[in-house]
Amino acid sequence: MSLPVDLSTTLGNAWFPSPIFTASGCASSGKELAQFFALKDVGAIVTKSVMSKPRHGRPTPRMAETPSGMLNSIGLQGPGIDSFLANDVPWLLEQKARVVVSIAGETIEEYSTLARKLRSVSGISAVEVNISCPNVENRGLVFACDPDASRRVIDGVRKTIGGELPIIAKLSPDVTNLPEIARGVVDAGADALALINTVLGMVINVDTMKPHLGGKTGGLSGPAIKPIAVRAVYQVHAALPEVPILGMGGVSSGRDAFELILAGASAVSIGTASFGNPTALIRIQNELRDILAAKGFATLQQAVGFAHREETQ
Amino acid sequence: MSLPVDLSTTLGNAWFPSPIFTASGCASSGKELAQFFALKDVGAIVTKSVMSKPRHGRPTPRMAETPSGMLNSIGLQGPGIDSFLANDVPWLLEQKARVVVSIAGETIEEYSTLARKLRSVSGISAVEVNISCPNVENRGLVFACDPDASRRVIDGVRKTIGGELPIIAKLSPDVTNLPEIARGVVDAGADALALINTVLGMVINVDTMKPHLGGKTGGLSGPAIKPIAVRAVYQVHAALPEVPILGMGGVSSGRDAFELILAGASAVSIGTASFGNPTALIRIQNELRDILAAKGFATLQQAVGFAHREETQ
Amino acid sequence: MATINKSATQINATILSNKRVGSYHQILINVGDVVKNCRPGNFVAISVGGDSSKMILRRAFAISRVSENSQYGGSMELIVAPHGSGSKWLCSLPEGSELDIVAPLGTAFGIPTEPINALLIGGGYGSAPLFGLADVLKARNCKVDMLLGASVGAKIYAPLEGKRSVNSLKIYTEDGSMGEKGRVTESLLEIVSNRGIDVIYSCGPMGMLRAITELVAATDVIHQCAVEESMACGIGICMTCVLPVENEDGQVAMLRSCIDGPVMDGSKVKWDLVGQIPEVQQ
Amino acid sequence: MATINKSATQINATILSNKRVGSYHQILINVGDVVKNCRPGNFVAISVGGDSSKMILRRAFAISRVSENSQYGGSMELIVAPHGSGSKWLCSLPEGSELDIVAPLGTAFGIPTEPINALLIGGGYGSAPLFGLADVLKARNCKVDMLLGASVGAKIYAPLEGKRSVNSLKIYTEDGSMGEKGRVTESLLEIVSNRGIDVIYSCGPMGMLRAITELVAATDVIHQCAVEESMACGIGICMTCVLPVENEDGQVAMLRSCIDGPVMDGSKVKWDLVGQIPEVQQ
Ligand SMILES: Cc1cc2nc3c(=O)[nH]c(=O)nc-3n(C[C@H](O)[C@H](O)[C@H](O)COP(=O)(O)OP(=O)(O)OC[C@H]3O[C@@H](n4cnc5c(N)ncnc54)[C@H](O)[C@@H]3O)c2cc1C
Ligand SMILES: Cc1cc2nc3c(=O)[nH]c(=O)nc-3n(C[C@H](O)[C@H](O)[C@H](O)COP(=O)(O)OP(=O)(O)OC[C@H]3O[C@@H](n4cnc5c(N)ncnc54)[C@H](O)[C@@H]3O)c2cc1C
Ligand SMILES: Cc1cc2nc3c(=O)[nH]c(=O)nc-3n(C[C@H](O)[C@H](O)[C@H](O)COP(=O)(O)O)c2cc1C
Ligand SMILES: Cc1cc2nc3c(=O)[nH]c(=O)nc-3n(C[C@H](O)[C@H](O)[C@H](O)COP(=O)(O)O)c2cc1C
Ligand code: FES
Ligand code: FES
Repeated sequence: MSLPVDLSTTLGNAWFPSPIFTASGCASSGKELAQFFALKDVGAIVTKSVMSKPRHGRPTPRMAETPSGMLNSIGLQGPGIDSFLANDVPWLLEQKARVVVSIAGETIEEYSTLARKLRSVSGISAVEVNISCPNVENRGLVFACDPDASRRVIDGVRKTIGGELPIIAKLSPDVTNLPEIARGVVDAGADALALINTVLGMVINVDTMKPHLGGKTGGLSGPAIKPIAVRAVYQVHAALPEVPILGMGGVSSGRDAFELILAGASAVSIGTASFGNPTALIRIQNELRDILAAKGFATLQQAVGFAHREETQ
Repeated sequence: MSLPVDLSTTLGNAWFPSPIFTASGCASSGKELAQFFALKDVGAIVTKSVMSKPRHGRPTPRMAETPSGMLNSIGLQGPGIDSFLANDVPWLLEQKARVVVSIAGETIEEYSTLARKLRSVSGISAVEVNISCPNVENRGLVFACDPDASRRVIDGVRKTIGGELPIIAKLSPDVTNLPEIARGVVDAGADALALINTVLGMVINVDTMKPHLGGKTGGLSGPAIKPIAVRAVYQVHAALPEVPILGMGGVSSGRDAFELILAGASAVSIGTASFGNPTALIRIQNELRDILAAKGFATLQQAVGFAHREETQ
Repeated sequence: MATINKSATQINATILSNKRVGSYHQILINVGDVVKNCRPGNFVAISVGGDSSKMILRRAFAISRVSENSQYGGSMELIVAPHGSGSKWLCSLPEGSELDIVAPLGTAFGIPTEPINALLIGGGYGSAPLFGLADVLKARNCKVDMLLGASVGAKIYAPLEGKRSVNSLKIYTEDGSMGEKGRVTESLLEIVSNRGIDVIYSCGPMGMLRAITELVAATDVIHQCAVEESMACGIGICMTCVLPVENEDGQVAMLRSCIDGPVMDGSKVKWDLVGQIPEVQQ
Repeated sequence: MATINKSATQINATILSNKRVGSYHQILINVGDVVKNCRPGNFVAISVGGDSSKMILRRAFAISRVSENSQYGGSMELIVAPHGSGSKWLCSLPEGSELDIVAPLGTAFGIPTEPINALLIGGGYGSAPLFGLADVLKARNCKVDMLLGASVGAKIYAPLEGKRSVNSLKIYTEDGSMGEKGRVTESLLEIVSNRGIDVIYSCGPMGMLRAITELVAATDVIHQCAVEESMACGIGICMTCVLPVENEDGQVAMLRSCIDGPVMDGSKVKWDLVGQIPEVQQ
């Protein structure tokens, strides 16, 4: 009844057969999901943000379920970049998955160090730079909340990594002026933007009468934040129509993914939805294909930013 | 089994028998709810933000339900301050309700004009200054997103209204640094803070493939944003422990209200919950009383900010 | 004390029966004395999805008919189209389930004190409140004709008992699968003049209400229509459900269709401004 | 291909029966061939609240026992305490309801190749997986003693069939309403030495597991415990469920209790560091 839809997409010079990616921190390094679907069948595996050294992360409890959402405070537990590059990346490439490596740092220097190590790794599709981390050199102020620090992180990564590997700068929605931050990191060399990271939130445990999470505050994710994600993608796409966006935030169905694509996303990461449903990516990818076909789109590309059509005509 | 709990609270020099208030824009001017409970039985009626002239508001559709939340874009439809003061306030006072009048403006001057008109009205308990409005004199930038504009609005209102009527400045969570904005308006003369207004969001209608709301973006409210509200109240109470907070955002049970109180709220507004349940305020007030008693609090005041106790001991 | 939402109450109602009828579900609920205050045109607002639902807003449904003397005390009938997740949930509930409802809400159809010739026009599930209305009009010795329309036959709701309370019933479907092929507006003016219609009572999609208003604009016929706007609260506190309506001074006001409606004077609704914002007059 | 979550699948299971037993619900579900891969200690992750639920995360429950030869094909038994909204929803489901489950997940209790003397200790619903374990141990000719504890008698889960598979069963309640007054740790060391216990298998509150570990630390007894940490995903992708555990190099790692547990070597868990963060070693 409907023609096959070309789902392929690009972020900078990286090509992906499908716009449905995992979200950083919501697929670990991929191995855990491989039991549920072939990793090569989705657009890309975005790995958990890795830092230069191994990290234990934050104390437990690390999560709280909230209405249609959850809070997490993992604190970037991970093996460190060396172990990650030695063990996890080769395995992912063996699976023929597209790999987007997410990096995180506590200093501008750390991001550059990470970029230097990535530079020599062949086979990865792109690097996602998670700048929603506290900057230890500036009173723990999150990089992504500071236009200047954001720019400097991306600038450092760009200079270190060279011109080839696409850089996706991942931004936080917890800012007054998201398009301004976006413009800054694009000027500094980001090829694409990832929107949105979690929203800062807190739950108080009514029994202990203290913050529930070991880390006190946590990041809100899941369907609860979807309207914020749609707004962020729409706003940034309106301001920077040429910059590809990896959209995310509460996507749990093909319709949700389609909403973000209409708002301006060229690809969509699925985070929290995988916790509730290990095969979420495959289901969402199939539903998205059906919706695009039903709406008469021959290619995904035609739908990207389609909700803006009034303004641009 | 449990002793009666003293629920009374104060915001600046205004006293309220209960900390449970309506939220501005979620109770119209009170008349509509009077069928469901006696308005004097709750802490206060916070009226819909009124502007100096009558307004039609935004085009429909004005709402979209979202997971555990809703988006609205009403656009401050209302009768204007003169009609409001002539008709609505006297009626509320007749009901023996405590009245908090919410005002909104498009210019700093408009806020002062509104304050001038309020100055001469006796019987109202406080004025809530809704600064989450676009500033027509500054490219429509929302006052509450601009520390300087926020301060100037409150400064203007304080100077006009004199020293008697408590000013509650209502802030938006859509900012990078909420404590900074809070500190600014307190310095400018706010006696209390109302946290939080809705979070900017958007829904795209998958059928029309355009933004669903007539006003394109809308304000996200309801349980979905509760973790953001708890975080905002906690953060601001930590920064300004002496400043009373009227907390709100997704409260729909006594437990939710208690969470905000533990985080630092001296009173709690109920907004969206009244849409789903016209008697929500009464139920929440009763549940809160029971929880306070069960936890051994003799007065509401003892529980305010209790979740911070580690830091301050 | 209250002037708005007068006689509305929030109660728990029990589902007495839930039957599929064509594309709809006919749901009978036990509401006790609430029926005493229900008038044709009023609606009910129902919580959906249960305790742990992500749906936080009530759903509005026209009260199709009420009975004071059912074996359970007062009962109320609803005709529900399974549309999205809330209405589908409602349609899936078994007999005996409890519902949290607020009723009656909104304005009612104006009932003439004299016997008149009435034409009732329903689109889709819009026919639901018209049968209850027909009963009341018949009791006042009115002549009651009815036109029902829908896209397909399965979307025509016209129960046998209901048919008995009207003098004539004409059905239109867009695909011709039931009654005549076409729309209720097809030969409306003809019917109005042939039968000497004094008042049209209508309920259905906004496009239908607008078309009726425009057709009868040049006549003396009064047109009372029950509008359907997206509602967050149903009780007048949220301002989401507004429609541009001309008031006595000839100015356009954005009226709440939940408390100033759903029944409105069709000739006063500014149909061309729906979804827009009129200029502010001062 | 997969090394982690090997043999886990996501399927729709049907509730075959749901009975209240004391404070718990004994829920039997039809899971087909999945039972073939289930081992005592594994758990199942269940979607709760239905399609329009605001609860987005699965709930974890120990697999109490499985049967390959039930009249419906493979079936699995769960013992569910109605705790918060998710487990209460589960307990409220009637026979015939469909559940979306992922199973089997997590590590299993280690089964000795030689006949040993085993002591099984359960706290509250923690006894659930122990009866299935007892069957397996008996089949290997082990001697199986069991201690169960809870705050009150209604929270002791010890079905008749289950009792048959153990050599001895001793019950403790804190209020003395069933069995002896006290805790399972009361005379633990005595029992261990009197009966020549080789391995303790335990499941229950973290405090109980810690207490057992500390009591047997000076003995040669192996302590396999099934831990219970708050889990967002149950499949190793979220890192919320971590516990500080000593690895082979003597260093402390934050292990995921969903894939490196729930069954862990009690002596390796750094109980004093739970809820804290160990120093990073490099
Ligand atoms: C006064 C009034 C009387 C009504 N009478 C009937 C009736 O007798 N029978 C019947 O089947 N339906 C009736 N409706 C429409 C009914 O309210 C919607 O079909 C229902 O709200 C859809 O909810 P949902 O969760 O199934 O759909 P969703 O699309 O998931 O709902 C999402 C949101 O949009 C709102 N919404 C969606 N469609 C409509 C609509 N058509 N009208 C108003 N709000 C909508 C819902 O209330 C909800 O808040 C009436 C509506 C109004 C306002
Ligand atoms: C490996 C494992 C095995 C378990 N086996 C059983 C069993 O056999 N029988 C049984 O009754 N319960 C068992 N539990 C506990 C069960 O998972 C919780 O009681 C349940 O998740 C509570 O959900 P709720 O919605 O009722 O409560 P809520 O308190 O509303 O749940 C809120 C959130 O916290 C989490 N949570 C709350 N309490 C617990 C807890 N004790 N452990 C883990 N997560 C929790 C929930 O998963 C949910 O994400 C087990 C837990 C784990 C981790
Ligand atoms: C448990 C958890 C861990 C996360 N870890 C990371 C991370 O390491 N790096 C990162 O950039 N984002 C991380 N995120 C954010 C997600 O990648 C994503 O931006 C966010 O959760 C919104 O998408 P969702 O609603 O689909 O989950 C994490 C989110 C969750 C829930
Ligand atoms: C329909 C609607 C209208 C609102 N109108 C106003 C308003 O006029 N002035 C204002 O300060 N806040 C307004 N708000 C924001 C609420 O007062 C409140 O800050 C917000 O909704 C969060 O609380 P809640 O989740 O309990 O609704 C409105 C909210 C809604 C949902
Ligand atoms: S639906 Fe809220 S005012 Fe009409
Ligand atoms: S529960 Fe997600 S990693 Fe264990």
